[in-house]
Amino acid sequence: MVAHKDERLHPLSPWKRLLLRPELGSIAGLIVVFLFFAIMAGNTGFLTWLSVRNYLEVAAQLGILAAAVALLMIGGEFDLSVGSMIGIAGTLIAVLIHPDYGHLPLGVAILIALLFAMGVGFFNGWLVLRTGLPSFIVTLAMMFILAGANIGFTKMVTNLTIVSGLGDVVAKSSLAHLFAGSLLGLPASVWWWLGVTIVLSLVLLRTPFGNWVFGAGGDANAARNVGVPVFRVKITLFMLTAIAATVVAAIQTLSIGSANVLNGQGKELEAVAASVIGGCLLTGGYGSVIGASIGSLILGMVQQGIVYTNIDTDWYKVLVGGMILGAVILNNYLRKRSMEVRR
Amino acid sequence: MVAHKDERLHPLSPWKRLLLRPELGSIAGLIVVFLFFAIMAGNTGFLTWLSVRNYLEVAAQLGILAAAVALLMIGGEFDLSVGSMIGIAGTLIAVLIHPDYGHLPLGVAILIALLFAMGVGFFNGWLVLRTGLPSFIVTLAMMFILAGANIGFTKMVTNLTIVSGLGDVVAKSSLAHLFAGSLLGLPASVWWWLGVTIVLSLVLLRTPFGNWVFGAGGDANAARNVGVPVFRVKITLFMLTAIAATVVAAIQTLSIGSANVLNGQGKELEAVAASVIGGCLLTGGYGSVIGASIGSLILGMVQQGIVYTNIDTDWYKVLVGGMILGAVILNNYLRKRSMEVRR
Amino acid sequence: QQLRIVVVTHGQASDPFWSVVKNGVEQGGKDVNVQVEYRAPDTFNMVRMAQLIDAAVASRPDGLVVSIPDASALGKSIEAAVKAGIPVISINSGADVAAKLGVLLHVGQEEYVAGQGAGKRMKAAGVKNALCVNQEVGNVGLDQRCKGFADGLGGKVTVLPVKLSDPTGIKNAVSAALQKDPSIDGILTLGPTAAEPTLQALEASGKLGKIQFGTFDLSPAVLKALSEKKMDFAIDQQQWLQGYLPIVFLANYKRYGLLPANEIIYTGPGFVTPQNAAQVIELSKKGIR
Amino acid sequence: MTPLVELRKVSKFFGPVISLKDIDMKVYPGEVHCLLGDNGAGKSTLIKILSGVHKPSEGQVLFEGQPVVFSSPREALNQGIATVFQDLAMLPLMSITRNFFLGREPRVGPLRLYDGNLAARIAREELLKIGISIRDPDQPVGTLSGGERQSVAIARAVYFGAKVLILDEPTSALGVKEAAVVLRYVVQAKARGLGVIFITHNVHHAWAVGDTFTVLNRGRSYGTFKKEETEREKLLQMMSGGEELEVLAVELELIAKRDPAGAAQLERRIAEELQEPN
Amino acid sequence: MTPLVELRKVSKFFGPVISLKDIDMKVYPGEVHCLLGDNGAGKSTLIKILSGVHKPSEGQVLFEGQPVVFSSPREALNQGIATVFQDLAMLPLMSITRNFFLGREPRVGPLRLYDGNLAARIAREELLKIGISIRDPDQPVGTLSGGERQSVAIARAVYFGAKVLILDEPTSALGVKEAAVVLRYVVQAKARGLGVIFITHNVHHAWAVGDTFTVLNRGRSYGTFKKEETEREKLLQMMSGGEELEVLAVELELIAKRDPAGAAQLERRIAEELQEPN
Ligand SMILES: Nc1ncnc2c1ncn2[C@@H]1O[C@H](COP(=O)(O)OP(=O)(O)OP(=O)(O)O)[C@@H](O)[C@H]1O
Ligand SMILES: Nc1ncnc2c1ncn2[C@@H]1O[C@H](COP(=O)(O)OP(=O)(O)OP(=O)(O)O)[C@@H](O)[C@H]1O
Ligand SMILES: [Mg+2]
Ligand SMILES: [Mg+2]
Repeated sequence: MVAHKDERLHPLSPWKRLLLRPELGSIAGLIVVFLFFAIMAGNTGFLTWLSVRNYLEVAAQLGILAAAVALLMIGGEFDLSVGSMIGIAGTLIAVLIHPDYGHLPLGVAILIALLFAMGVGFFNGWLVLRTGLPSFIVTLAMMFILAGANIGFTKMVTNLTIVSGLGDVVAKSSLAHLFAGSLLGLPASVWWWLGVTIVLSLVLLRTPFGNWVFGAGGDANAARNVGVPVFRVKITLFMLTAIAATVVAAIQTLSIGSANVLNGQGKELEAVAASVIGGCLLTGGYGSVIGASIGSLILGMVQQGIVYTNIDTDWYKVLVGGMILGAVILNNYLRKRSMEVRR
Repeated sequence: MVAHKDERLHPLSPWKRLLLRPELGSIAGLIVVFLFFAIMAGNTGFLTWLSVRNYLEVAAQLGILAAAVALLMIGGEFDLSVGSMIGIAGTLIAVLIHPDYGHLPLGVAILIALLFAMGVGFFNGWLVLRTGLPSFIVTLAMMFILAGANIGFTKMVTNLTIVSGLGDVVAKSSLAHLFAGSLLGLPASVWWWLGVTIVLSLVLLRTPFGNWVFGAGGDANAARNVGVPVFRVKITLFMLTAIAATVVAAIQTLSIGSANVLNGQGKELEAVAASVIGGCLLTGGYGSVIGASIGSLILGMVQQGIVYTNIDTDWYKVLVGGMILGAVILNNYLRKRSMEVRR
Repeated sequence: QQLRIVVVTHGQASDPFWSVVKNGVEQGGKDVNVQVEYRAPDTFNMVRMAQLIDAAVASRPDGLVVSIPDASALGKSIEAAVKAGIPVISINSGADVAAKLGVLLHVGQEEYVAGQGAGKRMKAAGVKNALCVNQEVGNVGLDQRCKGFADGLGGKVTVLPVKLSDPTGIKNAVSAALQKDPSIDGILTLGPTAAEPTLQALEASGKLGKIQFGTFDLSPAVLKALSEKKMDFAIDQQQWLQGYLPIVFLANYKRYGLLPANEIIYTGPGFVTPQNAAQVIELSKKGIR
Repeated sequence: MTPLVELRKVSKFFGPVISLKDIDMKVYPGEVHCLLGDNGAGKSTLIKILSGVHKPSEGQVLFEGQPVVFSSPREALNQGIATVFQDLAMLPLMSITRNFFLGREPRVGPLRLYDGNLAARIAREELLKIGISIRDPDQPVGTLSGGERQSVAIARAVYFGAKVLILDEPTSALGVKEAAVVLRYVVQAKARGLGVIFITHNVHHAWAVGDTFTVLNRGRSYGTFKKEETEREKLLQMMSGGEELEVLAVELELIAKRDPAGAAQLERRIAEELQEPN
Repeated sequence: MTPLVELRKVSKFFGPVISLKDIDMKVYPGEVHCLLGDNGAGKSTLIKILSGVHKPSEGQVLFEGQPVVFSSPREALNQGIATVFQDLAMLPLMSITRNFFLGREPRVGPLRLYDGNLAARIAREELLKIGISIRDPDQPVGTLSGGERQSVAIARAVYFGAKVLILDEPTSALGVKEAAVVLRYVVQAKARGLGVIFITHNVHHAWAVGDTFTVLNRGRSYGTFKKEETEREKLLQMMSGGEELEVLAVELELIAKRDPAGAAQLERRIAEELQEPN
């Protein structure tokens, strides 16, 4: 692109230029994790197509969420309520389409859930921006509120904390295939993941809105001073995150055929972890959607890969932690080596 | 202190000056929460001495942790592993003094746990500072590692995920009173809380080290440039946090007489929430230890107070979330009204 | 003056098993006209639970119902309640220590024994290598179910830890475990949260019917699977009674001084099998079984 | 002629702090209005009111004769008021190009996407005009030198300023050459009929381009002076309270340095001079 | 006489960026060494090497004749090298007093606690000396004006600088009066036998206090000149790389504009102003 010479510049190899992309460092982490399991568990089925589909599906649900969460993080905000949002959107859809309770068509149910999620997202954003409170605490409170409302609501309607028996409804609805079906041997969620990642990545890199996201996250004040509508940008991001949570909820509920009030719990931290592994800064203003997707893939692979190894399951979490740490350290090391120029 | 007049200043009432302190805003939140329960549950025992002791004890365990976590947050870092640290330190102490396994004197066991915690804290800090990775992700990984190691270790030693039956050992040890005893009708943990809050608050406000903490958290680069030993400061803070976790673990284990591998889980977020309610900025450089203690008291009161009301547990979390939100919004509103001048 | 009874257990309100207990509590309250309050920590947490019992005692109820998964952790608090003159009934776990702590009587049954029952049943079906899917490692009740299962089976039992909030993760972990070790011929899940995704994993890998599959606790989906013969059994502790009975007992004890003479009232284990599943379904939908 | 922007009795308080009090000011098209004053006099606060960052606590702002209340900088920008803030309003982690166009991105295609190529070309050209040859328009602004950063901010404002151009100490971190270019920009903008508000501490710069001078002191206005009505020395005196004396003092001191005995004595004299009312 | 600090063939690379290349420089006690050069020439990078922020990529730094490698700014400070950085190194949320003493807090009592009262007193005094009367020493630095903030940084460095005082564009945001005070400080420091490194873009300021001038250009040194050996005009020319030519160019450009008469006249005035010696 730039055919411009300057005597104040060392030449930089194309390889190093590649490593400068925030997302590409994390690919190294991915490769290491993959190799680890290929060696440790190659003979117990880790390398089969079944296993690939298996971890792709787990990564996909996290990845859909992480793509939106990454955008929100680049925009300088957090959303801890996103896990509870999955839970409540899931039971909401399940109750609404359930033959014993809602009787509604799936499309309407999903629409209602989406509207609800957008309302919550809007409220989150509005509160954060109006009060100037950190999004961490506002959405932490919202996490409790949604989780509690979910339990209360579900028990009120069903007397139980699990809404099951959706199998027939799902089987009859063609719309359900959009969330729970499969294409070319891969579950719908993987295609959603791919689509969401590509679209949000384009939004981030190729639209003015994306530029505003970077601005709002890097320094909201400075961005506002040069005319970025920070308020609108951040509210949109909060709503987008809630929508992503609803999509994940729809996928989970429809593919499992039941919804549990605890679903989604803890996903908020996983999504943040995936984004950070993929190069997003917690302080905002820097990161990439593709990186977050790769981060999700790493986490999904670690979670599922461990089952194929012979490691004592008691020590399971040690390995998860160790692999996350290893992946980010490697990623970071590679990135630093080649990008001393960038901060 | 400053008897200096300037025509460019409006007069500021002493009351407003008081509200300018980061911690004092949160007192308003505390009062509101207290009044809420006094009205809702005054007749079911919320106002009795027993109840006061009860929520003070809950607040105390959180408060000891939150005081250290607040310091760490002011220093610009996070520690998500602190909850798992409570768990592993607790089972470590329990196993070491257990008549079936360790047979060690309590003092030695606590010493070993402290050394272990300091080692982990040092490692956390060292890794964060050496790699430049965000502490969020490093300590998230450490959270998994510690939780996993705890399960693995405990199952290895005891075949269960719980170490119980410490009653006799505790009763025999006089050192145990330091953690599990009581004084003037209040449990030891409340005195620990008081002590830790006072000492750490003094450290923060009245020592050069405290100044460095503010500096390291506000802008590590600027602080380093004017000669603050940022590396040392932050490592110290990480170790301090781990020590606080161990103290909480000792209190829990010795007063309960048993340790479960899940103990402490989630405390990391609670401690952060308490600090934020008490006025700490998530981005570092601003906050107060006393505020974090008040935040802990608010959370403890909410958690225990609900037991006295006859609100359905299904909706319990909605109330917790709502109270947290209400407390921070009020606090924030009051602070803003009187401190437009700051920031 | 209406009586007020507080129930403190180790099972969070969101847990399918405990939500049925809570339904029993509430029905009991309605039937004998007492005010009931159900309290539980968010996760399996003995420290929190002890604090909740303390708070309950401080609120001076007319009766207290507790579960006792860890006697040494909760003993002090329960003894304090007894000392304060509050009648206490224990439910679910703690049958062995109840009397020692001064508890009036125990309703329910040891998790370990129930697990053992499941193990024996699978052993009879010829299972040699089984999987125990644990959705909350560290929850002692669940640990004991797995342990009892292993002892009852006498064969190889692998514990598969999964995250209870991630059904897809559970499903895929089970299918990975099956893929890794094709010789697995029995699966026990410790609750409907894990049972439903496991069912899907079995369906997807075509091993349905080839593997003995049982679960703890009921849900409509579990019962439906049973009646369609997709599952072999579900262990039913009739936990609704664990909630209902103590309320009735305490109310009568408080009002008239009446109490059953048994020290332990067993509510289970009952086994629901494809044969008797159909009749339970409607009750399960109402949150009674 | 109606002024382009006008302030009427504008005051601004931050909590207890009185930052501005009863300021009147008019800026006409084709005029360079210099805003002068000591540190902390309130110059930046004043221009932040004009650019929509702050709302006045009291008083009124008029734009082209109409009373306006800008609720955001975006509105001011849309009216054609572009500002270079003293703290530059730059995103250090963002590339030069993206910073340049932040908030006003060029769009292309039916999807109205961000036109990165056009943006890079324009940014490079505009910066070249100001005398900065950037190595790589994708370089993060955070790695630029202070002066380079300032140049980017100025180039941006000049490019987007349609009616009013506000420059808050634009030359403070600039080299001699770059500063001259900025002054040239100011004159060009004036020639195009823009109203320019120019804040500086450099009397040479102010005198060189200014038509009108408003001097602030501790939040209040000393008044507005036309260039024709005043003299450079008088202006300097208003700005500094007697710079000449000081330069003299410094000079004397320099001489005294070789004679350490007299240094202290000279010190005292300087102190006196500085306190002397003008 | 051994120089206080000396650079030998020092280079500094940031990844692909060559920021400094083969710089030699000596600063003697009692000397004001002016570092001049365009924006982005590498001046700040050079002084960051001296103050321990960066390590040189190549070459050697000598302090009082001994080769040193400062592994942190703290070490440089402990040797008596105090620096005012261009970005000031201030904590916006921290009070003025605490910022002033950050890293070198006064201690009191057997517990060696932070002596807040002493700190507040000294900070107020030192700032008064520089001509800033602060409203409240507990005010957060973030609410100060740019110039006030710069004054705090300078006062701090002057207070702590024992052997070498490094000032990176200390006067850039200062009012005329305050700038004069800073220049006086420079001279005072020199009189006390300190070595002063002074970076500025203002040729008047440089000429007023400098003894020696080193001119950087695009990361390389043009050489070092003594005041006696050079002239002010020559220095100006070196700093600006032929400013005259540019001013001329500006003039020509403006003649081509709408209002040729007025523009040309203005332009000529600019040229005069910029060249005119004080
Ligand atoms: N947000 C704020 N809160 C409190 N005080 C403020 C705030 N902004 C500015 N001030 C105060 O108002 C006064 C004027 O500040 P301002 O930045 O306008 O000065 P200035 O004239 O631009 O000075 P300089 O030439 O140093 O840039 C200063 O004393 C400053 O401390
Ligand atoms: N950390 C860094 N990474 C990459 N490049 C850098 C870094 N620091 C400085 N540079 C580059 O090195 C060059 C010299 O920068 P420096 O800040 O030393 O210039 P300067 O002479 O101080 O300029 P000014 O007068 O504008 O302050 C600049 O082109 C800058 O972009
Ligand atoms: Mg200003
Ligand atoms: Mg510089």
